Amino acid sequence: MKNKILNIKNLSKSYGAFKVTDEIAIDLNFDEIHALIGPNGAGKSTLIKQIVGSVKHDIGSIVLDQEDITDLNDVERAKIGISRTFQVSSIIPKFSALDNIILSLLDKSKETFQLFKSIRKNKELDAKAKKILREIELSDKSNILASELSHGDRRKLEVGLALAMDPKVFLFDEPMAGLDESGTKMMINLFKKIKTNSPILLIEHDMDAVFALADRVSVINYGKIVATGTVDQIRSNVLVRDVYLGYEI
Amino acid sequence: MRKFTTTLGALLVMAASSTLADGHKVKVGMITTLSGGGSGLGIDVRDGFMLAVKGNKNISVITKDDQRKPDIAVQLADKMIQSDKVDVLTGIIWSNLAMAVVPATVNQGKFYLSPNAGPSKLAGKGCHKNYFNVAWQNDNLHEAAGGYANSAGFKNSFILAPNYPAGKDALTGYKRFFKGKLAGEIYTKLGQKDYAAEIAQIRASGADSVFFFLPGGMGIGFMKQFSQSGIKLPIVGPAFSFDQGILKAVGDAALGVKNTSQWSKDIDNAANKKFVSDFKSEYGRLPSLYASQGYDTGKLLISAMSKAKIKDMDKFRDALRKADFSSTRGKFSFDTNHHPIQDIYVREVIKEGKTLTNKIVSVGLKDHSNAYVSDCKM
Amino acid sequence: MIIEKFFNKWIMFFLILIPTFGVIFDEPYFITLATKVVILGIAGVGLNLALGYCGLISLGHAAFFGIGGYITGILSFHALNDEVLFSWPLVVFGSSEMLIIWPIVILVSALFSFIIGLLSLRTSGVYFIMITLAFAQMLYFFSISWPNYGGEDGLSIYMRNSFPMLNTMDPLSFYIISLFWFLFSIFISLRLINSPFGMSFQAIKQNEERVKSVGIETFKVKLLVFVISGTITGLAGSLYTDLNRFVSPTVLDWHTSGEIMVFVILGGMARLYGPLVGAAFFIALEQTLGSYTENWQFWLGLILILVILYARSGILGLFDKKLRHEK
Amino acid sequence: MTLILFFEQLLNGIQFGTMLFLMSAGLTLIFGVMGLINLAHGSFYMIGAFSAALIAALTESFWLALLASLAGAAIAGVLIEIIIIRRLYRRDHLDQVLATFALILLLSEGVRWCFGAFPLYLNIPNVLNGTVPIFDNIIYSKYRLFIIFMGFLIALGLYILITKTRLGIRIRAGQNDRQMISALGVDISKLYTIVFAIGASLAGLAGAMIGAIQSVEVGMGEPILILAFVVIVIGGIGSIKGALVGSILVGVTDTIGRIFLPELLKVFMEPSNATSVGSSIGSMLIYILMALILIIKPSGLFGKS
Repeated sequence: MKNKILNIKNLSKSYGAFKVTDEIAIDLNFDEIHALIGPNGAGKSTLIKQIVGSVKHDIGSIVLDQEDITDLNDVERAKIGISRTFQVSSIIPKFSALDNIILSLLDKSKETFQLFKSIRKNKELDAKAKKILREIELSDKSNILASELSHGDRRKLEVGLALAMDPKVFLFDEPMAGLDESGTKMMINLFKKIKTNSPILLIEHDMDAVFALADRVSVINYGKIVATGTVDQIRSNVLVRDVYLGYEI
Repeated sequence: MRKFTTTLGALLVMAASSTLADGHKVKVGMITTLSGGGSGLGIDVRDGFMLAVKGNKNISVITKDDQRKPDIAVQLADKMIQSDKVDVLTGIIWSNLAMAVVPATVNQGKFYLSPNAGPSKLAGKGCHKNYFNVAWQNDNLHEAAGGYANSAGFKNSFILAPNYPAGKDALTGYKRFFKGKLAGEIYTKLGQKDYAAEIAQIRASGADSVFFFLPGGMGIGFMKQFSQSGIKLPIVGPAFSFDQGILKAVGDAALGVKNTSQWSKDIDNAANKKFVSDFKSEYGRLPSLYASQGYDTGKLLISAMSKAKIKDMDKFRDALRKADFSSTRGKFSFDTNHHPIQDIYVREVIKEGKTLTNKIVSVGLKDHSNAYVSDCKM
Repeated sequence: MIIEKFFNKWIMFFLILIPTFGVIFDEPYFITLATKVVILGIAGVGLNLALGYCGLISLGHAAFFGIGGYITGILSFHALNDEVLFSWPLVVFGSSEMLIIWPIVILVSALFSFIIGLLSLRTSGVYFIMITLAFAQMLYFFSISWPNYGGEDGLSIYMRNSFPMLNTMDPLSFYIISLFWFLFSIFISLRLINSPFGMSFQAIKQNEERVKSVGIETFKVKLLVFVISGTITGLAGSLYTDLNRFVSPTVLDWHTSGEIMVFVILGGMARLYGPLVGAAFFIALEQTLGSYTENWQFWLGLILILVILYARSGILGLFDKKLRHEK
Repeated sequence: MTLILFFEQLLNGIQFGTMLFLMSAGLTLIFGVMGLINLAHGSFYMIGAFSAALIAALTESFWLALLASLAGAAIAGVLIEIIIIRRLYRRDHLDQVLATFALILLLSEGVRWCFGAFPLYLNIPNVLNGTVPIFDNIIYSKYRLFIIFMGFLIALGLYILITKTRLGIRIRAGQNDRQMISALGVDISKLYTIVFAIGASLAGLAGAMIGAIQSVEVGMGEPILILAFVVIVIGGIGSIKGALVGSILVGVTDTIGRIFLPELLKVFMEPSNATSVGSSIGSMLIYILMALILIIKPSGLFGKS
């Protein structure tokens, strides 16, 4: 148990008779990227929402770094070290890329309730934010409004927002959707680099990326985890083939 | 931008040139309610006043709408005193607006002639030498209703009024003169229009009569619902719910109801006859008591102007105090607190052809003054 | 942004120019009118923080405007009559010193906005609009039917409260006091919106879900903005009572909430001087239309609708766009 | 305080509630389908009452007047929807609040322009004048019973309209998913106009029915508008069932509260104080009720969270 940073047990949620997640058990080791795959509507994003706390689950427990966070709300979980990206880019549209990152830095640096200090004069935040922009290769677009960024750049910014929080775990919801080749490459390298610090639970449709990155893979279907294993184990799993019938794995 | 500055300049020049100092001329500022709820009253007061001063070249009147908001009224008073340099203010309909405007006005050395509101504070402790009330002290009509209730032999009245100061004054006024018992006393929500609950209370109370003060739309609703309820108790109330403007909205439900008023269109004197016929021909409608109050205010002002110059405030005040004009009400004089001494009549709602109107049936209180005279130290 | 700053300078210029006109041409009413604009501007600046910058659509700011107004009226009323305000748990007297009244107004408005905010912010969207309205209505009906302070009649204090070394009854002196508070409220707003805190609440307006996900306690942020906003509006209410030497339940009427909102929108949301421009435009409209026709509210309604339909970014926004295109 | 009186007051509360329902059903329908907050809904109440008064004066028929109120408010609703409201659906709540606030000013002053400042006359028909005894010894106004009857009739009508007709299917589709109705091939703008007109005419009918026992005057719609908002917020915005439950709840609370609270307080304090304090709290009661409900259920009794 000690080597688990995130441990989820028996997580269930239903809307009426419809079970969106059904006794999900999934964990995340230190230093690993754990990919979660499954067809559309299998319950991946709902699972993320339940882990971050924006959707309440009915039963089950979530333990982060040996602390039971089941009863914490979304903000408390974010503060304690769960950081996510959204499947559909969710950024602050009228803030520049830089300001989006700075916003993400506020809580960690205990600046949120600084009422009268100018944010522009805070060199430390500025430097940190610029460093992150460099990592996601957006340095040259730091002053562009987020709403005016291209789709790919917004995906990068999403990841940047998560990075800025320096969390215990990352939950990435399709971070590479819509990225061009160089963008994908950048992300892959980035993820490899950051996973030593904070492990990643990754939802991704780009199977090449998944197989290039993931240490372990779990397959979810109809709200249930049907298989978990290494990339090779999953490739050869018959059950997974059924789930992905017609897909190239 | 340039346009704005020119307008600004023009406004300033206009204001500066309008303060001509002619001792015989009087500039009147009329602040009254011309828009929103209750604007009917303000329009009547204005029309009555304008009828009285019609053709008089020495009087100029500036009329402004207070929207029935006290803060607007205060600001208009400031404007009229500071910018327009008026000599006399008048026109306010509502007690709460009067309380906001009058003290500051009279303290700045202007006259205020009240054509409608007469809050007790301004009659008693807060009276002022420059304040004259040409209508009534607020309690007057209710007191007369109490007096009438005695003479009609009522022993057990159910009384109701809205839960606000004028409503409380009304019930106090009635109780001051009424000698019987109270079957019930209810304060309703201000602006309330549905009285099903209150009427049920009245039905259950065993009262032998009902007194109510519900001005404006509130009274219309009450009268209609009361008559539909099938309760056959006699009702008495002040004229406000039975004046000419409102009667047609109440309809036949009002027929036969007794109400108290210092004025009625059938008061038999020359001034009143002239007023009623002039008003009808000028505006094409029957005058209300508010119109008569506006008219008397205008006539009072003219009478004082013929005796003294406005710049000589003491003389002008004495002239006002004499009230040497022929009032539409007949006998009219001021008590020491500058509120009227007058007869208060009991009227009955009747039908003249198809029009509902009032007819005097008796005098409720003769030469009636008010309860606050002794509190007033001028 | 630069163009807006250019306009802000012009606005400052007018704030000084108009009373100067008033003094030179002996037109004190001009100053009184300017004072009214400035005070309503403060109320708008307060609401603008919550509405324009944080996206909290409060239809209940009349509550704070009225509380500020009534606290001022009540304190002054007790000082006037030499009565104690209350004698338990300790004896408290009224006061007619602005320097004593203001801190109390600030405290009480902050307290009320804290309580109302705490309860209202549990809801969002239309529910928030309506629950803030409900709280204001509660106070409105209370003020009408509570007899001690005049009820519907309102409360007259006859003289403005006093300020050391100044004759507050003199229109110019009172204008200067009001202008000081206006500039102070602008200063506070400016500092706030450029602070980390300001960044948080401006982000909440755009995407609250995202702000939560980066670990910022949006409820606390919104509550604090609401409290600051309500307090500034409360202070405006205090000055408004002094302007009129009178306070009545009309300040708590929901039309007051609507009008403060109109100032903010007319001037242009989330623009520092927007509420002032909006208030000036509104009052100028009221004055000019009112002198032409009794039915001025009809035209006012029409103009407002046109502004909302076709000039969404308000008057300042209109200028802003025009100049930007001409460049 | 007898039991009979209590029942009579309860009936009064229900009657008040059914009137509120007519107002709030339209309001909540419009919000549910179009997502529009319509502060000007009270103006249709007023327009309905004025149309009725006008027709009643011309024809002396109450029933024609009722029809006129429906027609008048519906026509006004269609016109206003096409000219103004239509442009607001895509706007945020704030623009809607302000534009419809401005619409109140415009419509109130417009009606005053046409009809003058004094209240108009509108009375109930002779058939419904007077009282009937119900349950042994409660005497109750015929007209008020008629109002309760009409209220429930319309509630039933709305229920049938929404669950059994094609229009109803479209309305429900619109409430659940706005994209879906365009996928169904429905002419959305026509549907919106129809829904708006239905809402307006319900308000107009309420205005005429209430105007007949209260007063027909400018500004009559505003107090009831705010109450209607309280109702739909309590019931859950968009839910017609919520509007019905909320209406009755508000109607009964208001009526019972303002009568019995002063009586209740008389047990604790001297009568004149009790009357005054009781009336003060009585007038705040429904707002307190609303705040309480929202604190416990932030999206109303039947609202979707």
